[in-house]
Amino acid sequence: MSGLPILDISGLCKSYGAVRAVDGIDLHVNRGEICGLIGPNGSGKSTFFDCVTGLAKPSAGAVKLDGQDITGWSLNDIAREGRMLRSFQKTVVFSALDIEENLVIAGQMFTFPGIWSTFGIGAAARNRVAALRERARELIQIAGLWDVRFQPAGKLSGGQQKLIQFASMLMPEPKLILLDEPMAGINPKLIERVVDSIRLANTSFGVSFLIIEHNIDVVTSLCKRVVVLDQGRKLAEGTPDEIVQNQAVREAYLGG
Amino acid sequence: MFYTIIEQVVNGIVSGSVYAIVAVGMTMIFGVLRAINFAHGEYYMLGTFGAWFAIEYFDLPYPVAIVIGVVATAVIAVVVGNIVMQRIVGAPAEAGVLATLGVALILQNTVILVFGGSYKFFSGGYIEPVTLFGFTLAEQRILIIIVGLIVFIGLELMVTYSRIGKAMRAVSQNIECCAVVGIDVRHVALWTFILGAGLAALSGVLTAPVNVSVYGGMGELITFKTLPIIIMGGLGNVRGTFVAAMILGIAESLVATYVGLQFRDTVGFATLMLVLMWRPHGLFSAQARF
Amino acid sequence: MTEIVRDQTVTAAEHKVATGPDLRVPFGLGLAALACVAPLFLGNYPLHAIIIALIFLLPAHGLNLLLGYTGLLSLAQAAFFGIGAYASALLAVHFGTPFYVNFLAAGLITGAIALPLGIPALRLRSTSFVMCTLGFVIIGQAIAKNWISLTRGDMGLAAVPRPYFALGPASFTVSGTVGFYYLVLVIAALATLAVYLIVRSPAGRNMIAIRENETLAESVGIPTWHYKLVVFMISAIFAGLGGSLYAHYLTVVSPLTFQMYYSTTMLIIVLGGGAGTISGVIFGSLLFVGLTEALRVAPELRMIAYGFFLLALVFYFPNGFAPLIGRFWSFLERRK
Amino acid sequence: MTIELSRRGFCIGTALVGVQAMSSGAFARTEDGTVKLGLVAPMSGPNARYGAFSLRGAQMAVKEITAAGGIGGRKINILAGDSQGTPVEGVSATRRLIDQDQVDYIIGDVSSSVTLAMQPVAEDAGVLLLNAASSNPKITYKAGVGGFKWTYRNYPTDENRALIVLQYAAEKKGFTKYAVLSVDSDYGRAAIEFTKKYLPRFKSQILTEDYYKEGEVDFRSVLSKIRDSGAQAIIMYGNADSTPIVGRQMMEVGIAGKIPLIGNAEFNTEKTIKAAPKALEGAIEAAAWLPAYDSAKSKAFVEKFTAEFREAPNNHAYVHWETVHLLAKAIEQAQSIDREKVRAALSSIHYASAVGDVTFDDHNQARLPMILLEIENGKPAIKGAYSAEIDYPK
Repeated sequence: MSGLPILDISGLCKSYGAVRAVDGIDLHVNRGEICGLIGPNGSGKSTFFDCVTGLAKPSAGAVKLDGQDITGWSLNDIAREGRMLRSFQKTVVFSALDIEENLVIAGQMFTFPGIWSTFGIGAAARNRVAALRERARELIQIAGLWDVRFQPAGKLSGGQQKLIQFASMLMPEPKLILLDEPMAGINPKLIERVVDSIRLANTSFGVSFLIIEHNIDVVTSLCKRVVVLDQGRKLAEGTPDEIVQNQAVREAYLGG
Repeated sequence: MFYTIIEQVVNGIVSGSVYAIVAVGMTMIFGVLRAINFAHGEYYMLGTFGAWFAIEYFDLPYPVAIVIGVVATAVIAVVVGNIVMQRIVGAPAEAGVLATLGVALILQNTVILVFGGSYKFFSGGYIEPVTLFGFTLAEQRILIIIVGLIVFIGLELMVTYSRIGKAMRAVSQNIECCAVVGIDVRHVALWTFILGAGLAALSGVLTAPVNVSVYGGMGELITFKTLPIIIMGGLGNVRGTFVAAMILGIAESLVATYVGLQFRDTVGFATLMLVLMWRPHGLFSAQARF
Repeated sequence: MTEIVRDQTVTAAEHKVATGPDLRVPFGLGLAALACVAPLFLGNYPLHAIIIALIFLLPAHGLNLLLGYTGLLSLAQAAFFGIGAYASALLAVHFGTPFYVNFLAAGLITGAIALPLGIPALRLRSTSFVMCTLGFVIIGQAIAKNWISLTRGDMGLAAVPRPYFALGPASFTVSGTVGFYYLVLVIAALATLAVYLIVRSPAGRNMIAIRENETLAESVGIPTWHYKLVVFMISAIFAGLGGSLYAHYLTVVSPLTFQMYYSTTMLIIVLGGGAGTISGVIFGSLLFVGLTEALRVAPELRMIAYGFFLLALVFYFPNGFAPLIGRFWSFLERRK
Repeated sequence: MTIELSRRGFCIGTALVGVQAMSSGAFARTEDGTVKLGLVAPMSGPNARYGAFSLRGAQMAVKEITAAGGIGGRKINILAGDSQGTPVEGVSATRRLIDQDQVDYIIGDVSSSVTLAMQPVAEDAGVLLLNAASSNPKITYKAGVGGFKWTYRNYPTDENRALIVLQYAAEKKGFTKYAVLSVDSDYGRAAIEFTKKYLPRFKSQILTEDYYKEGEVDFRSVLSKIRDSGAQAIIMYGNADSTPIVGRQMMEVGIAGKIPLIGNAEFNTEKTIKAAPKALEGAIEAAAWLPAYDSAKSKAFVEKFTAEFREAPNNHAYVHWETVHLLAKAIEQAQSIDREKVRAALSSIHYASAVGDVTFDDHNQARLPMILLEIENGKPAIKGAYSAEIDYPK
């Protein structure tokens, strides 16, 4: 757990016209860490995520992933080249496709060297896909979705879709995963399973996490360090206990 | 030289007014139904044919023919609206394209079947030229500009103050919310469609005296003229559409004068593509609907 | 943009293969055999209709890759069809090159033109993109009309020679309906095979991902924009190849080749057969040509009936007629 | 369940129609002596405005022939095929007429590019293709000794027309400066091409050159430009439906009566003149035919057509009517419906049309008199009929 932080963000800004949704945030995620990101609604968490992952272009600031400056890269470049993956608040899967296909798609761009090679039909391409399928099946089993693996993903429950999405992100052996409210709208029984999966990925695969989450119990149990945002700025940073005690944080949540 | 340019600008405004009345209906339909209406020019044609029929078969005076043309089209629009347009609310774009193409084929060729495919002469209206500020125009064109202004002001008032107008604005901004707050989206869609078709018909009847020839396939050209305007104007944006129509009218007029008439019909799409390269969401943001 | 559930995706098909005895292979082979002997029992007119259907199949395959698999609605097929037709006709008329040269050149030229057009166009969203692609057709026609030194303008290029092949000293000209039928049949079969391979490749899976959810596809590392550009180019190449066949079959190329008519025809074939399926598009092109020709029985009602057919298609068969074939299979299997 | 049933029914219905339409070809030829004549023309869509008159003209001719007891006792049967003005549709229609309906003779199309695409089809099948309304010179450059021996054209090409008009305008009116306003089609473009060829001969020049799209309705800009250009006349080769629009807008921009129209776009019909009398006064036109033409046969045709269809005939109606009669005459002279014999008869025919004698040259191009007229006091005044041999490119 030494050396450079895996993700190092400095002075990130994003403004829409006169509105500054993200206003100069510094944040880092250490290697192997699960970092929590909380804040009241409208505090700029999602915009911050979008800017970090390349879905939106930041107005100012820099994002460094594993020492490399990735500011202004597109979403797909960050995912593919940087192996930093993200989830979305509204659960999203490729709904017409079954679970296995979902996972194979999620892994493809990490095994094929370029887009031309994906048009390949030879043995090399087939072997790559077969390997992906193998890994997909493993992950499906770990996620406990084996029985429903041939069903279109869109027909499954919200919790199951969250699991598919999570399994998809594990396909390419990522360095860092950014989760946007992974527990929102899922059955309390499943929460335990998702928490376990995150922990497992962290310990067994060595994946670092940055998690936006409203469920404070989940945050306390998973994260060693929590960052609080309010009105586009960093309000506080510390261990979960420190954050819960912090006066400014309490005001922001209650007053906001 | 200077006089020529001014005169061409006036010519552009005259044709821009015609485009504006047609396009404004189409853009409202898009705002509410989210469908590109490839049959829009057909309502222009139906309006013209209605008026022609009234004049030719019943010898009615032109003002009465205007009413008949618009009302007849509105009646057809009620039928089409109920059977087709209401059902494409929320359908994917390609379904809308196919359905409206189907409607265009049916309307166009039914008119050809009933009245014969040959072109007819439209013999109503006020075609005497008058001179105004040194420019000579047919009286009818002055009427078109005035009606264009009235339509524009009327629509602005309608969407700001009337119940149905507000509902149209609401639907065009957020269709899901409307269902929640109790706006009957299908009802609004139908009325918007009838209004749009009626405006196209009005434009057709008003231009018939200066365009003289009336035939079943005349709507297609109008559809193609209107499409780039509504995109440039920001889909669903009435004010933007008016400005875009004027810009296109003037640009066409200048191109016809200084480049060549053969390039005139390309102006719309060429301008559109240049505009889109510069501003991918059109000249006027689609957010500021109505 | 595309919320229609295309239930016959690659995966579904794969699993069907896995689950039971598949009747489609013998049926497909039977159909292929039938296609090979068709000239024995069909007259020139039905053969001509099939030739047209097979020519249209190429641009339709292209559009299917774009719309059915990648989820992009484009009306530009007529523009690329026209470019292919002109490229082929100009080569044949001016240089007398053999057919395969014209044919391949038509594809390459169309692809080369599609690339710079696609770059700005694909930055646009939904309706603006559709209109931009329609603009290509309109502007293509204007160029064909006014670049007279190249295209002879409205006079068009007439007397485009029949396809001839030259290999060393031997040369061979395809003339007559039957000869052309076999030529087009072979090309259409090869094109279908090419589409099949593209769709079954990992790239095909990525295309479906883009269609299903573009942002999600981005987030798993798929360079969606590059894929869309490549698919746009491939679809243009297919259209260009179709245009080449058209030029050599009809022997006349005029600015009328750049018409919305062809774009909408391709759209009807793809949606009528079933977007996102290969067999659907083949079925769609035969159905479309069969229908328009069958409707010639009543010339004056023809286009009206056609309009009603489009409405029926949109409202009663939103997934095209291909699912009916699927239902036919399950019907057969239940009978067994 | 009911929906299911009706869907299936619909499909089966479609399939049946398809099968019925497809499974033809094998029929034995019915040799009952009926003359089977196909007519290809645009009948749906925007181009239907040109096709409608063609079919009416041809149908009226067939009716007359039937009423007169047929062609030497043979009945004549006319079958229509819709081309929509598009080559691919035109070829499909032609194929159908040849293979399915087993016609021996085809008249068509209006649009030149459709006719050009139909030529090889008719040639391969050995079916007589008699064109009555396309003016692209290439059609007969390639016909007769030029190659397609089964293509004939009973319509003047643009070349003669251009020369006659220009000659009259220069010699009788003394014009030397022209503005061009023609339709943007092969017809309009080719006519101007030929006009340019003859310009130096009359020491004339073209000051502005514009082409309008079929269906164009706004000419104000270009007419203002012409007004300011100093042109003495507007050369217009266009479609009939555009003429009244141009006329009205000429009045608007104030050039009506000052700059006359010359060329060909049905300047002479009563309705057109009525639409813009001042603008059409002094218009000069070279026409294959005009409704006001002063011959008994022509007058009878106009009268009969108007009575039948409640609409005055136009040029397309006339040429198709006349061409059906021409074909009937050829069949009568051949005393057979054998295509080869009829073709031979056509090559050597002397047919008295409403405007004069028709014969065919070795390129199967009709030698037709072209009528030159000028609108005087709101009425077309005929200034003569001209005929010229065509210079075929070697």
